[in-house]
Amino acid sequence: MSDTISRRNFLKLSGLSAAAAVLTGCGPAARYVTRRPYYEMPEYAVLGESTYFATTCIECPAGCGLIMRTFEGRAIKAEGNPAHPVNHGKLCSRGLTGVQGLYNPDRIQRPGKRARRGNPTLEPLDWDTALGVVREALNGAGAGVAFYLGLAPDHLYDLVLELTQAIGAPPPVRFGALGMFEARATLVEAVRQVFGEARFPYFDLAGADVVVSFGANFLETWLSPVAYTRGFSQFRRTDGKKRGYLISFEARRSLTSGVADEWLPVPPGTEGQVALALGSLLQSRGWKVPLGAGQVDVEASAAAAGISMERLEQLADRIARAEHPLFLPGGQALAHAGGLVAARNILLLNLAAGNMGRPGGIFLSPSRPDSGSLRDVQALIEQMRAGKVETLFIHGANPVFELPPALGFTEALANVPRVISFASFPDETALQSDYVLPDHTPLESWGYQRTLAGSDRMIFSSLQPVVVPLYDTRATADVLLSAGKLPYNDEVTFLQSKLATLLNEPGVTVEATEIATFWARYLQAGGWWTQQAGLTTPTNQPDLQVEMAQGAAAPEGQFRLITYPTHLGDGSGANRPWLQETPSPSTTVMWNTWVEVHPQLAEKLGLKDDDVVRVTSPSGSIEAVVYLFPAIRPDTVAIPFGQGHTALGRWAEGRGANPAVLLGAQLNEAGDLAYGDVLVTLSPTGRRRPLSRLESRAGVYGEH
Amino acid sequence: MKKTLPWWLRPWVRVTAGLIVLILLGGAVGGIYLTQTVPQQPIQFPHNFHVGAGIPCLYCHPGAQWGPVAGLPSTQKCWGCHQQVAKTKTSPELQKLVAYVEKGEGIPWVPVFIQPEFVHFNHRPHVAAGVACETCHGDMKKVTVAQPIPRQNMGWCLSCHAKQAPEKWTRLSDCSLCHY
Amino acid sequence: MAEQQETRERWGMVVDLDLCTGCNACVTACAMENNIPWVGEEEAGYGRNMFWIRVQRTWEGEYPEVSPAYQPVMCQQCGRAPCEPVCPVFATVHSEEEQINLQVYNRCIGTRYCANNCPYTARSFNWYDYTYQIPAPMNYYLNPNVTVRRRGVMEKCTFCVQRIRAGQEQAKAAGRTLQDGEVIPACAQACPADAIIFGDLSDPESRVSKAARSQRGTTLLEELGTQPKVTYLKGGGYYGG
Amino acid sequence: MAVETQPVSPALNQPAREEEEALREQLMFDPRPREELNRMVMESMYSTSPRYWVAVGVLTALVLVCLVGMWGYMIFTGIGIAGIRKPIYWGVFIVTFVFWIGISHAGTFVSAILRVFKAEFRRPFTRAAELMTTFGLAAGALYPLIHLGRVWVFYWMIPYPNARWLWPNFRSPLVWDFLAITTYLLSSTIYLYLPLLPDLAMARDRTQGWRHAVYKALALGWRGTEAEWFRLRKAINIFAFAIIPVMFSVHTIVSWDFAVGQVGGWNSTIFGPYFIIGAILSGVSAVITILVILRATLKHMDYFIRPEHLDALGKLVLVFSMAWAYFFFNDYLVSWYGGYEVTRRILTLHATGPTAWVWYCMLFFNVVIPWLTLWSRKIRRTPWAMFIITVLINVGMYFERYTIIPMTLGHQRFPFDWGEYSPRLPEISIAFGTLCLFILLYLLASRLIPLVPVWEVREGQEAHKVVKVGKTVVPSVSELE
Repeated sequence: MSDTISRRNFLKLSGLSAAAAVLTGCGPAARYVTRRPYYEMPEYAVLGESTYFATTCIECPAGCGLIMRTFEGRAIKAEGNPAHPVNHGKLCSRGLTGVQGLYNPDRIQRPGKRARRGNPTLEPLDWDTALGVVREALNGAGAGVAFYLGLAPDHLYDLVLELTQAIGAPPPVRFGALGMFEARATLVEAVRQVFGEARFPYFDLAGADVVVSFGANFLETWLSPVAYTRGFSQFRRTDGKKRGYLISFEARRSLTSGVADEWLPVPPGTEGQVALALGSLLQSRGWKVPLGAGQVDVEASAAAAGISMERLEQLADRIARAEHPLFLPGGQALAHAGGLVAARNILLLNLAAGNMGRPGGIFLSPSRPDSGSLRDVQALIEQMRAGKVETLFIHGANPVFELPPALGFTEALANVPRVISFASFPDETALQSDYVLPDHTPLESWGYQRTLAGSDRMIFSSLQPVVVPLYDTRATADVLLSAGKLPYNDEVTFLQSKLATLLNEPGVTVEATEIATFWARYLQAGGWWTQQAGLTTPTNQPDLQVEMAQGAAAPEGQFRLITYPTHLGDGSGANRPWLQETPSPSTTVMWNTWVEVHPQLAEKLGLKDDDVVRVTSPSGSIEAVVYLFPAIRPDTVAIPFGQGHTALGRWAEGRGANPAVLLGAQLNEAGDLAYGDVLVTLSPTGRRRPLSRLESRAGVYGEH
Repeated sequence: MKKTLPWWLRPWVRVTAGLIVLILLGGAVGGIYLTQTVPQQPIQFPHNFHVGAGIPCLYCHPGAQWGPVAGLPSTQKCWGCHQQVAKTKTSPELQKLVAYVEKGEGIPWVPVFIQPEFVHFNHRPHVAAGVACETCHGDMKKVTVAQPIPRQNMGWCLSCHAKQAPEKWTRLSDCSLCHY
Repeated sequence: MAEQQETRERWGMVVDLDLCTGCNACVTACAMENNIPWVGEEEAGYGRNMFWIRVQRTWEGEYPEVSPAYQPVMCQQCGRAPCEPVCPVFATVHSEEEQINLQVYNRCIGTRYCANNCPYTARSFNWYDYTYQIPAPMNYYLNPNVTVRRRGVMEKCTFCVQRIRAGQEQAKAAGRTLQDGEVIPACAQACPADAIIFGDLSDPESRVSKAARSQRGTTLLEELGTQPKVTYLKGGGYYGG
Repeated sequence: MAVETQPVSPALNQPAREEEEALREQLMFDPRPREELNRMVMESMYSTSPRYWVAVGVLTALVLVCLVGMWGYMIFTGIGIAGIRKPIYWGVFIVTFVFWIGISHAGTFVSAILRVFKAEFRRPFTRAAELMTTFGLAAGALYPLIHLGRVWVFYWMIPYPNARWLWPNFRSPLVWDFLAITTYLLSSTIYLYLPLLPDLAMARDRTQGWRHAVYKALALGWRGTEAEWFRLRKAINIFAFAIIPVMFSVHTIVSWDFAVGQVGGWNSTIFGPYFIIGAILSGVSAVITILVILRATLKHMDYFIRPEHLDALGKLVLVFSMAWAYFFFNDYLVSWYGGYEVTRRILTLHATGPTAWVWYCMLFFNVVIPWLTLWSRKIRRTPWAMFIITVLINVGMYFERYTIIPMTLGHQRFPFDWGEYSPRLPEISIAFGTLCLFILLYLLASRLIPLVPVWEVREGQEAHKVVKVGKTVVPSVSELE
């Protein structure tokens, strides 16, 4: 823990308010409660009133600005930072339940050593010993040290990057399930090929009038969901402009497709073909689409996608009439063998629409995409398997849970002599580690997160502790710095040295000439960003052509599987009771895993609602409960991701199933998992397990 | 004919009945008494002396002017004056304060005037409306440690609210004024 | 300003169903603000869930033209509320001051008549001491401005009356009147699509008043004459586009 | 005053004797000496078999476990252990409440209305019916408490000046309910008590020990003077008239609990009379059930309670079954014809939903069975047949309330929020517990209170004579007052 924090005289909690609020109400026992006032009143505290701290949500890498309401030293409520360019005061369910992570009773409260991997009990360790272990690991052969980092926070990635450079270790592998599901590497690679720069694209939804989404679930988890929902809201609004029209190509009517004005359930993997066909049709309407040599067989593509030619012509008409059409390449379209081609096709449509750098068009996000692809993870696994990794540090990710077992991460882990996890929660990976040196939870931490793809400007969004760390945890940055390999005293000096490059910049929210002022204002504002929107306009017009993408129909008896992340995010939200209880929007199911089956298919297979069914893919099989979902292709089934934990505390453990088991290890051209190509079979188990749902089955589906 | 008393006139019946009534009554009185006792404070703070010395209530309980909670003084607030007071060194009661200062701890005061958690009271409007502290808290010149005032219930609140201007009654009698 | 004018707001809400994406952030935000307990898988599926706001998802049409319709439903704060007259102890009463329906938890004796009589199914009942079962330290985040409900009492959306009170109090302390948008409930605050608009209906210039006057506006179960304070703006592609 | 008549000599011609024998089947024409009547009633109170005590013990245990224990457990853990849920906030508790209140109607109906209309067949069983009213109310009145989420503050429903400056909400049907039930309980207890006075005095004069003390206290020094009889008759008369509107009001108000609401399928203007007719139907049936049981188990009861009484009551049941069917049809037709979507869906659900059997059972037990059987004088006069029929009618009436309350609540305006309800153990246990309580109270009362109003029977017998006019024998009734 940095010393800087002790400047905040947070109220020490004893049996006060929270307990008081909970325990009183009845009986004379609650008449008097000891109240422990301050030794010295902090200047910012007003008695009986809330104190608000600006910080950043790092539940997902989008980096929304938070204003945390605290009261007498307790974090009460996460609210959006209205000034923050990413979320403008808005938040999603995940961010809102941040306090349930902070105050989770299953947190790892102190550092510990595991006698045997997989054994849930941790032998307590004092921090000096723990730091000694880290120091020893870092002092060893640099090449034998590997880091596996999650998608957030960015400052830790920057620090580890410096650290690995300093000790001569390979750069950290940064990977997370959310990136896997949005096929992030494919998207970035396609942007690189089309626009010449490996950047995240930023789509200006607000300014578009027709948006064509190819499996982009931008209202749920895609890139920066809150920002895109805000953009969608602008796009849909009619104040002085035309109402935006959303067309969605997706095999399953997801939340995003649900609000689409037109939903076309194309088979997974044919999105690239649809883009090609649309391009061909648009060319005949005067667009300059760089079509490849040879005749594009529009009718064949339409047939493969199961769309009638009339419908496709109508769509092309509508798009051609639009002033600002926008095409979104989403993860569902990209996670296939031909995913990169599909991504390129879709981006080329944007190019043909003249969308580069205009309102309602496409921009390049300022921040550098530093997350890796699954290929990088595979390389790491190879290293691990070969015994070349002596120490593996894991932070912010749960690879044992979220990587498909077919990749063999867990088995490779057995060949790593020392695994050090910085997990705050006893997740599956922490269970397989030798040492657990718990980091603070985000609401107790310092740091920054750069904008990802949800904003039109560069942002260093600040993280600061809003409460005193609850337990004997320590910031991972401090733990790593304690080895003395980098010239920073602690996390805060590291952060300040990074932020010092932002001093004296004009036109930004935090204008300061020296770091102390900058730091104070930066924390207060919730981060640093430019006053004016500033994005790179992609200008590079490469000599690329729209290509035919592959797409095969599923063989008889097998079904394409769609796996999609929910508000549980990468699965780490499963230990938040309120995320579990928040109904899944399209099915209203709570607390479990279901498999969405179209009623027609179910009838064919003799399945009923709430039947437990075994889903088998070449890589493995799970059991899940059937949900008869009317808005999915009858040759496709869908399973939400995030449940099926074997660890992670009382609310997550033993609940539902983990569809990662079904995903194979096939990668696409850009090194992303081709999870969209997985074929599964369904076999009834004969058991039933009623799903807990908000809706009335009788009322909505007429079943009894 | 044997002379017998009807059963309800027999002494043991009457004694038992009397005892039961007494026990019930005693329990009720005891229960009410328990809710009205003066709690044990960490320091036997003499309000009478401090008020007598002319220290305004809001000096130690400043929250009352701007917010819901009047607040109990922090250790530093006591020490601010007491480090200059000669008696601090001699009084055994004040040695406790010295101990808290040396340990750097807050004083675990036990609040006396507290409302149940379903009552949301706010000092500020009352202070702004010119309600004197002693109207609700009693005359602190007469007590050492604060003592609860019995029967500060809803009717007690309303009896004062009812005396305000009639056009304010809608607001002052609104349930959501205090209960939400 | 020496003497402030007593202003009386008429709080109202507009939900734009064309903007609502059905994401359920309002549900979570409401739960976190109002100390709403979760009840666990079995209970939640058995109609014991405590949502003050829930997103009703219904289906329209047949595959492949099947389309979900999302509608967040919370207490409609009826002007003529069916719940109010039936409570035997005035635990649910009309606030003349705020023009909303109040639920006074500490007065409630749990007849559940109000919930039967609520045509919007907006009320939840504390079947057990759910909040008391929250394991420490998770109870630390409970909002001190909202009463923690014990078992046996009814509860429902309050339009975040604690925020209304705090806002009024703040404005009064500063000697000014409430500004439009100064007080917003947790659901409207969180709503990523900004589909929920909250404000003072008595001010014709407020954002909510303007939205409520929209031609798309309808109220739920209008035929019952409950005079809800929540207006829904119908969505769909039948206009514009 | 009694008319001077000559007792008919038995040695008359044959037809007349047969007619007379036929008349002697009726209690009123089969007089016995006063002292013998008194003795028979006293004996019925005194004769307890071991089986009786076993029954009392078992019932006490059942009440303690099923009612007291389960209720206590429910108060301790929360009402969530019952099956009620969103949106079916009222379930078996309220169903059973309405059921018991309904049962309690017949006592007053049989006693007061028949008394007012001078229906002579009422005489031997008014007491049994009045006891049923009081005990039914006692069992039913528990439910408004049992179903409360916070029963420990139930007294907030009582209007009394308090420190909170708060009154109950007199606009709430539940407060009407509370007041109506209290009034009815009070008045029906008094109405039970008044005609009991001469019988208590009779018992006082024939007992010793603690019984004597109790009866002495309860008899309020009744001596049977002319003035006392005069006042008693007057009081009973006033009460008999006064309690009728109270009785009608109670079940009407119970029906208003539902009818004044917004709930589709509930807000029907016909609910008041519909509920009253239903209550009387179930109540009169329950009276028959109880009379059959009393006749079979208590000593000398076959003298007092005869097939003629079952016959008369059976006719009443038939009439009320028809009336109930009429109201049911009325209610159904208007809902169905109105075509309002909510009620249409509910009617469809009742008839075709997963629990449609409840609805069909209701119709079968309440309409089909009585209509098919009660036409027959023979069946009406067969105790065991009447027992089965009346029990089934009460099951049917229970199902009626079940249909009206949880099955309607679960399918209201938003299909998204529908819910299915099935009672859980605590509800069933408590409902069963109150049944045990009712039986237990009756069982205890049968040994403490003269179950037959001896003086009323005697009064009737004195007024009824078999008179010979010419060659035929005719019954004659004289006015007593």
